[in-house]
Amino acid sequence: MSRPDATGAVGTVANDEALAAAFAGEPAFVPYLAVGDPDYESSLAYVEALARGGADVIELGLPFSEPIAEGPTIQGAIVRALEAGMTPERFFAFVEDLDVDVPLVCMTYYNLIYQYGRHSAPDGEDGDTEYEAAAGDEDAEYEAAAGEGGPRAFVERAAEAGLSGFVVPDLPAEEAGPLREACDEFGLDLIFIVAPTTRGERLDRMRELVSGYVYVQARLGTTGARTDVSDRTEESLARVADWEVPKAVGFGIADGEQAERIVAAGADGIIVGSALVDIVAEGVENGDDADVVADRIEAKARELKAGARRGRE
Amino acid sequence: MSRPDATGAVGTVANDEALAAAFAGEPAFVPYLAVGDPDYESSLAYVEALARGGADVIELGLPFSEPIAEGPTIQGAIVRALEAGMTPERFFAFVEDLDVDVPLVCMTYYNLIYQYGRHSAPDGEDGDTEYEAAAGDEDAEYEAAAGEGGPRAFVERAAEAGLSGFVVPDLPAEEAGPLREACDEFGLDLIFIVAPTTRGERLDRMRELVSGYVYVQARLGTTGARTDVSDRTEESLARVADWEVPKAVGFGIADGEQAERIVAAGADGIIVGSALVDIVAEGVENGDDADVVADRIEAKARELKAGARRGRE
Amino acid sequence: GRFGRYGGQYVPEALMPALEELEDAYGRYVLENEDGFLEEFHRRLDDFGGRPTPLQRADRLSERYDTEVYLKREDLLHGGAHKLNNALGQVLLAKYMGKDRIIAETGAGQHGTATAMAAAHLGMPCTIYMGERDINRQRPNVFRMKINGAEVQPVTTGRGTLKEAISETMRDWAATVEDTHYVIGSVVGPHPFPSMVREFQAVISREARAQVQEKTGRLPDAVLACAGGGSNTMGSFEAFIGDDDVDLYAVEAGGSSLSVDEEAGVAPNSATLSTGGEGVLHGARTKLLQDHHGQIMESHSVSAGLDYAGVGPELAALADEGRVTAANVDDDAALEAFHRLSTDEGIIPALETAHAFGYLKQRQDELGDLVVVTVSGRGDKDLETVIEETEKREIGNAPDMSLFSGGLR
Amino acid sequence: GRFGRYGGQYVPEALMPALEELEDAYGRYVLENEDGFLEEFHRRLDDFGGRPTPLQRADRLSERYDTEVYLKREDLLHGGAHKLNNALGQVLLAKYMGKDRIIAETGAGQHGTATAMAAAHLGMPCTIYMGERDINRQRPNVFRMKINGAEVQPVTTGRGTLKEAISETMRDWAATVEDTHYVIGSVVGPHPFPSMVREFQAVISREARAQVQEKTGRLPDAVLACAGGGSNTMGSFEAFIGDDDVDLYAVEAGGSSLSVDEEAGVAPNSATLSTGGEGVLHGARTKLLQDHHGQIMESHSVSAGLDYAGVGPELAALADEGRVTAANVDDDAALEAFHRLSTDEGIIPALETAHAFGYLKQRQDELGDLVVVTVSGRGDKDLETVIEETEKREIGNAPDMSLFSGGLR
Repeated sequence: MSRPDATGAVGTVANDEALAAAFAGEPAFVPYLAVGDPDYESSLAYVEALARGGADVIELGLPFSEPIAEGPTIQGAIVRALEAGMTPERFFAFVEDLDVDVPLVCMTYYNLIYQYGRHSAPDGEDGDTEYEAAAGDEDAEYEAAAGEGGPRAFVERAAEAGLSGFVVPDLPAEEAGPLREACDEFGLDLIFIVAPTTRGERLDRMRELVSGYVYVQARLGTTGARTDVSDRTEESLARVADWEVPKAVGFGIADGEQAERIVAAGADGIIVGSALVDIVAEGVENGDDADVVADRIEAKARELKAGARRGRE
Repeated sequence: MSRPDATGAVGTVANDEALAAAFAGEPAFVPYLAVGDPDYESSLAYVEALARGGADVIELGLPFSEPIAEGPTIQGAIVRALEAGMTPERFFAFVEDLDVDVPLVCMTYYNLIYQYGRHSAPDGEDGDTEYEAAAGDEDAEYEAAAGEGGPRAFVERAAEAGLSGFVVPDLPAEEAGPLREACDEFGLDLIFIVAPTTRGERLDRMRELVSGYVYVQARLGTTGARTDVSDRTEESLARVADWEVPKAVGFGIADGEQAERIVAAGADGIIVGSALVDIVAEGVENGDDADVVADRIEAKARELKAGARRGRE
Repeated sequence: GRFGRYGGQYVPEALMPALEELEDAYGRYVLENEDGFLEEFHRRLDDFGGRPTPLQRADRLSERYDTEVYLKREDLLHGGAHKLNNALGQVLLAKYMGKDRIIAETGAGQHGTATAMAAAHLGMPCTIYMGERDINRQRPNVFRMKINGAEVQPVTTGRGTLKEAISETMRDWAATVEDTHYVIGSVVGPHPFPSMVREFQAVISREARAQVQEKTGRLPDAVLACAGGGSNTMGSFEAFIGDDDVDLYAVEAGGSSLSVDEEAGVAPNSATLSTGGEGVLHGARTKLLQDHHGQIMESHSVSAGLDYAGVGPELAALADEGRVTAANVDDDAALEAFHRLSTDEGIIPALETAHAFGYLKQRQDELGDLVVVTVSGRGDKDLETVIEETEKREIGNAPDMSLFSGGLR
Repeated sequence: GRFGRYGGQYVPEALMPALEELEDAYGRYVLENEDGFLEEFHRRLDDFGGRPTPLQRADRLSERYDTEVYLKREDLLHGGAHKLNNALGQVLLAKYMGKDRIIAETGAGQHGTATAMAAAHLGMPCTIYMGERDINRQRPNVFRMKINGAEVQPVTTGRGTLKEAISETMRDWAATVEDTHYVIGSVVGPHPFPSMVREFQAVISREARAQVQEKTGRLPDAVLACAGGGSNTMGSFEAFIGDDDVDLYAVEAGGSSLSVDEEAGVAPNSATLSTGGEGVLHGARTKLLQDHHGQIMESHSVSAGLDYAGVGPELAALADEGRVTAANVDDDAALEAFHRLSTDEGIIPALETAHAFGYLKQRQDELGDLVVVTVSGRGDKDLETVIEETEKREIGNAPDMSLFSGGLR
């Protein structure tokens, strides 16, 4: 569900109703993979496998060199993706190359959003010039040269690539103004994470800014598959119960059974990252074919989606 | 020349006129060797070679573990002698075993003199008990047991062994009272070293205490053979010119030519240590027979004695 | 929490309540001295830490440079560097807040050792995160932390240096934030850390300002301090900020070159103020060493303690305003200055500190008649590096190292 | 120059004039403050050295031992030990005397580093003699000396330790005595060294006596200090000697055993006051570890700085009189105390210092209600030894050393 004042103007292909729609029917399965892990082509196959496996929304990680909110699993994926040459511009190309029919969300850290389009000397080789050319905005270019960063250029490019929204783990509500504004301008959603420690005024502030869905953090800590589901999940869900956006629970969901319990606890969807990245990592370690790994990812997705469905029964 | 009040009583074999007599004729050659370097038997042969080579007085080094006044050459000799098991009691036995007809002087550090006979538990093996038995003095024994050290026991034993005097490099005039007293009691001489830095009152104090001969230190520093003769030798000799004891110059004399110059400068005798110890060290290094080394020592002694003689011509 | 365009709180939501709680505690205990916090802090800084540290006239440097040179001797603080001012302040604050565990990151190990010491002194369990590579470069400091009872957690991600250790500590904090306080080691990170750390370190310049007036009857023409994250810098400048005639120089590590290798993701320097661009790192908007995408570069300096790709937001703002002059000195000049201070003054400085003295030498004619330089720490920790790095170069004033061809062992 | 039956000047005649000259200079400059020597000395001790050092209440030890424990923090002095008090005093005195070169011996390297620092600070060329074996055991200290511009002369004779280095320095002095001053590192050697070094170190107890009264309103029941040569001990006791109700404990190194092996010439301890006999060594009559012939024994302690076969003559006399109680603590107890102070108080002490704390633990019930212990130095220099020695033993309170199985590198 988008905020009332979102416009979606400015010639974007993004659909600001897409995320809300994805949660409209059965409980949503929202998987995450780091884009470019372990390489561009394999990564395309894995994301498409997620879609085939029943993903309702896919969170695509644009790797940042200092992923302070990630646990070791996703951090490993980010390192692999960076080493394979992933850049913001390649990320957008990846989004455009993807052949999937579900809404896509970009998960990344704020510095990459902030820097995008700021520097006037991109390296042609990796296609960074594309954006400069595409933007064709003399003023924006001047601003960039003058060192004025900001999220607008990134959001514009994301909208153009067909992304539906953002999750930015190091951007709390207090710092989110400029990005929220740019998202509104280009019709994208901005998802916030509600932590087990989030209470009182902080909840109100986020509720005012959030759109698309709210990411309910199931437990403290960083991302990573766990075998237990924290008691705090229910508490957290209770705190956002009357929010108008769908509630997706993430952090630590590793199998269908957990997915089932989380949905049974009242979640509108489940977010799963590390359990899927584990499959990619295992494939890298064993030197498995991308096809084989993609099949495993699809199977895992089916398991999780089925679990989520059972939770609603 | 002994001090007027020396008595030479108490049944000693020491001759308190021996040292003065040794300087009475031609310029005296006073060699030094560390006793027990590199072993008891060789050391006996080397000292006897010195006598054959023309020594007028022989300084016998009783090795002490911290020879602060020695340079590396004599220090090496001391280490070898200690490793070969030299002790004060063996030193006295050595003196008694020697078949030479020149006066002998004991050169050692004060702690060995001070400790001698103090402990009531000597180890029989090396003959320490001899002294206790020989002394037979109930009072002295009690004093030793009570931990009262002092030079008396050592001097008594030295006199008994036939030594004529002492050079104690770490015992300046200020601390020499007890040793001087014991020497007087047993008729031994106490030789003092006059350094290039010794002046004024210090000279007077030493002049009052010295007997036998005065050891004129040719230059600053520690013992050791050098190729130059310091200008300061003449200055030093001038400072003690009117002393009634003979003047023997030491530190750095390595060959006959130097010996000649020193005597020509006014010395009554020359003291040579490191140049002789070098021959011992070389023999150890090359594994030469003690006989061969003894011959070399005798030859070196002849050279030095001849040099000294030329200096007087 | 804002210093001009810099500062802020760019952290995961889970940490925001802790930052709010910390901001509240900082306001009450540190700014308003609730429960006598400041008395206890300063009593412990004096008795345990050894404050006040002296301001010493450097006789031979003064003569050499024809300028009155005074040294603020933070190298004499317990632990051997200014780091304890902050570590003790934060651990004590954590105690007042009722926290029962301390975590910290460390690069060269100086902040880690200071935190471990402060935690032992105050009886707080303590875990220090340190990159595996740094652990191997700084084993004596690792051992000091362990000897003080701290747990040392090796960080194996990335290159295994400070940057990764910070990220890892943030991860721990995200999981344990309710009963754990994260002692950030410099004037970096999310608000209120930059202000709070500066406040704890301000004791340096508050003492120095009084001492220099007592000894010379006047304020200095210039204050020089080396700058990595900037805690020594801000601590050395704070009391002089309002004295418009006192020039403030933040001397960063020029490393081997001020250029960058974007392809390799490496900036062979840590001259963030001089060459960095605006961005967001480790919780704050500030100046950074980053590539044009916004990925953080690996920085470099011969001095591990300056080797950081960011800088305190307040210092970045002061440099932008022109109140602080950003300067830098390369590895060679820092080593030369290290040897100069050691042989001329009998003070072996940290390699970090040496950068400030390298600048003093380069600009001796322009800094005025009276200069205060902060000796941020002692150089014992750097001996191994100095031997290696001196051997590689032609440092005219270095002693003969031949005794050490095999290193320190 | 006499302390009861101890003291004196048992040195080669060539050195006697220098000792007379030194005695004269000591009397004029130090005792009578000619030319304002004392003002300059104390100004430099304060500004360069970091005096006064704090007297700190040890909160957790006080609780553990149910006794008020105060620490005199000499570990915070520049260089990391009390040694600078003496080194700075003597190098300054040498300057007043017009000498133009400094020599010194060093065992563990603490006195050597202090002397090198003082010489650099005052612009005096400096040569340090150090046994080759000690050089290999204490490479960081060797490097610090060289970094400060000192020449380090390896001594290869004998076992290559302190004893041989002292002899070698005396040899140098015998050759250069006219323009060179020999900075003896403890209250040992010929008169006036024992008195002069004690006087320079007395600043420790003069400060401590005033500080303890200011903090507690009374004098302590006991003062504890570790004793090797005895400069820390005499410095820690001097101002309390006249306070009959203050018990003074000199804690020596018990090593691995108080027994001796005459055959091997080894005493596996350095408990000279407790077990030694009267004799003459290095210029003074004092207590010594010697065999029955009077040959000096090789002493031993886990702490290199206590590892000496002699002791200051004045301390020997005070022990004989009963004014000072001679005590000793073995290697195991010293290591245990090292770890205790590190984990409980955040202070890593020198292994020398740890002996005093070992005794505090053993006699906690007998020492009274208020105890001052001198922290004579910091333990950074001892890390390598502590790792090795801790691994060999069962030390209950030691941290896990597994990270360090390869030593510090």
